[in-house]
Amino acid sequence: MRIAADIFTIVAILTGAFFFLAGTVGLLRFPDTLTRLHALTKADNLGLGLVVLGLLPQSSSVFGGLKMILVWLLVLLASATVSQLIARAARRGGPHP
Amino acid sequence: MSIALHLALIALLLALAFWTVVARETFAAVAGFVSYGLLLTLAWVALSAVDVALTEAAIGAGLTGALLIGATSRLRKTEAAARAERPGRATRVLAAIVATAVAAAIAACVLLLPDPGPSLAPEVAQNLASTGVGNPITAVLMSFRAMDTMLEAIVLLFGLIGIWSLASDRYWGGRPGLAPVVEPNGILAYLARVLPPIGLVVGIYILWVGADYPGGKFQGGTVLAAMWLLLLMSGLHDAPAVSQRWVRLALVAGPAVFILVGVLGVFVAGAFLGYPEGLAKPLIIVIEVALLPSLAVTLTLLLMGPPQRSESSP
Amino acid sequence: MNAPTLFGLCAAVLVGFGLYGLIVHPQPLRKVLSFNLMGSGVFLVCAVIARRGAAAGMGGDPVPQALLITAIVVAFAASALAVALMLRQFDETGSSSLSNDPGPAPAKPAAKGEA
Amino acid sequence: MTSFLLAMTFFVVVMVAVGLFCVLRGASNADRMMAVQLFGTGGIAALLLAGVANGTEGVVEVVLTLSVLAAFAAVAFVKADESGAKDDDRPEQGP
Repeated sequence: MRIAADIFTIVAILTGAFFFLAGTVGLLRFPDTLTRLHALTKADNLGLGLVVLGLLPQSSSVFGGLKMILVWLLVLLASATVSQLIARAARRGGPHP
Repeated sequence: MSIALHLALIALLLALAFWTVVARETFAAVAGFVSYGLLLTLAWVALSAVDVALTEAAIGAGLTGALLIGATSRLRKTEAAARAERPGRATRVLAAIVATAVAAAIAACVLLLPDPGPSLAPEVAQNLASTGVGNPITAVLMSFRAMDTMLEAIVLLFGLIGIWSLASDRYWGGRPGLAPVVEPNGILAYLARVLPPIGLVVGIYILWVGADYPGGKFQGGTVLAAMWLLLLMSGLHDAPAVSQRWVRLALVAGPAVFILVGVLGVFVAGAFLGYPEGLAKPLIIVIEVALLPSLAVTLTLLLMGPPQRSESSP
Repeated sequence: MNAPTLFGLCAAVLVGFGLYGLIVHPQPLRKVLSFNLMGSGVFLVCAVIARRGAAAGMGGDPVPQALLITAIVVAFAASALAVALMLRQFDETGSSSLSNDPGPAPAKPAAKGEA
Repeated sequence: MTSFLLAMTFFVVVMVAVGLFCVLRGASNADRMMAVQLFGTGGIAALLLAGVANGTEGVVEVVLTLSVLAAFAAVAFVKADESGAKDDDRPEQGP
């Protein structure tokens, strides 16, 4: 049982790390602000979700696990809002020259 | 492995600090500095200072960033003129020499620190039981060094008085910040409706958990302040006029309760801020609960700046 | 070389960066940023000292750590006051210059007018 | 397990660092604001990984605070940006 949980953790976190890698590659390769914003707010959130999922079996208490899930939900909410807000600011032609 | 992680953190800290100093545009420097604040949170955790990390997460990631970003945007027009004032090469070289000398002196001090380092941890551990709280940092803040914490709360209040005193005469007693503009269906208004209830719970939870685990009133108060600021920025709620009685009362209530408990200690326990045997924990909780709203209001108004509109302005 | 020492050396460099920025930048906002950098370097030294005092099952000496919490909050209040002062000066004069030199200063209100 | 989690922390920190300098050097202020957001997500992941790896109590509270405040700086940026745009429209603003 322990081993199964550990394997689950390793697989989930490795997948999460892959999405962080993908997000960073996107930031490096995409040509403009809006596409970079897309890479950042999509890939990294999925990465974080998978990391949280992977850490759940390692959590010492149920309450600790619930807090981690809440963290992920809050980050999702923040990212979704922020990506819209920043995108609008970027479309206005960039805040300041 | 752990050392590689620490080295990566240090390299990133130094790189971001360097960026903050040398960036050409002020906004670039501010963005670097806010990221630097978030990174410091990781550094505090690496140094086993989780309570400090929590404070940094609240203040550094939340309030300082908002303060500096707002100021940069207001002062943007002065940037070109300020660049012309940049000092000449001689001054810069001299500054670099002075800075290197100071850094070298501090580095020498760090290398010459006594080994093993002096520590008050055993004393704290020994007397922890008398305070009734489980988190040694809360015990230090609220019992062993309670005087510092009380003065800190008062310093925050003085800072706010300093800021308010910058108001122009005609707006004295008025509302700080710009008049609210609401976009009722905008994404910002949505966030400001969804997040504050959750933030309220988290803020109070962090105060509560501070008795035994990392947490406390400053961190909780900052989260509450950030939620109120979110409401103010979204325009759903207008900033109160600084002359309103409830604002004044909210600001003073926490420090006043703290002082009152302190004076009570003179009579009951024989020392200012002395807690009578067995009553330490209830009194600490009373002070913390009283300080939480005061700190939240103080921090919010510190960020809002001096009154800029008359009280009746919409 | 152990981790606390490395962080201590990092802190020394951070203070150096901050001091350099404080002297070199003419804009008050940049000075506030630099001063905060310096401050964080000092905080880091304090945290290193706390870490070296780890004992009695605690990860660090709780007394300096508690002082650090106080310090971070007070540093924020000081920055807020500094920012309020500089915004007030800007409202009043249209400039954020700290220079007494009458050379470039009078040009700025005019620059604001035409903006 | 501990060394695996620490290795992953290291990896995430490096990814964040690379992304960070890419956006900080970016063309517009919106790009730079992304740096802060990047740190929000990546920093939270790194903290969670390191916290579980070392068994540090209380890291979840730190992360919870960070996640509640994750949007805060960006909101301040957008509001400042909007009011800045208004300032441009009417330069003779009152104090």
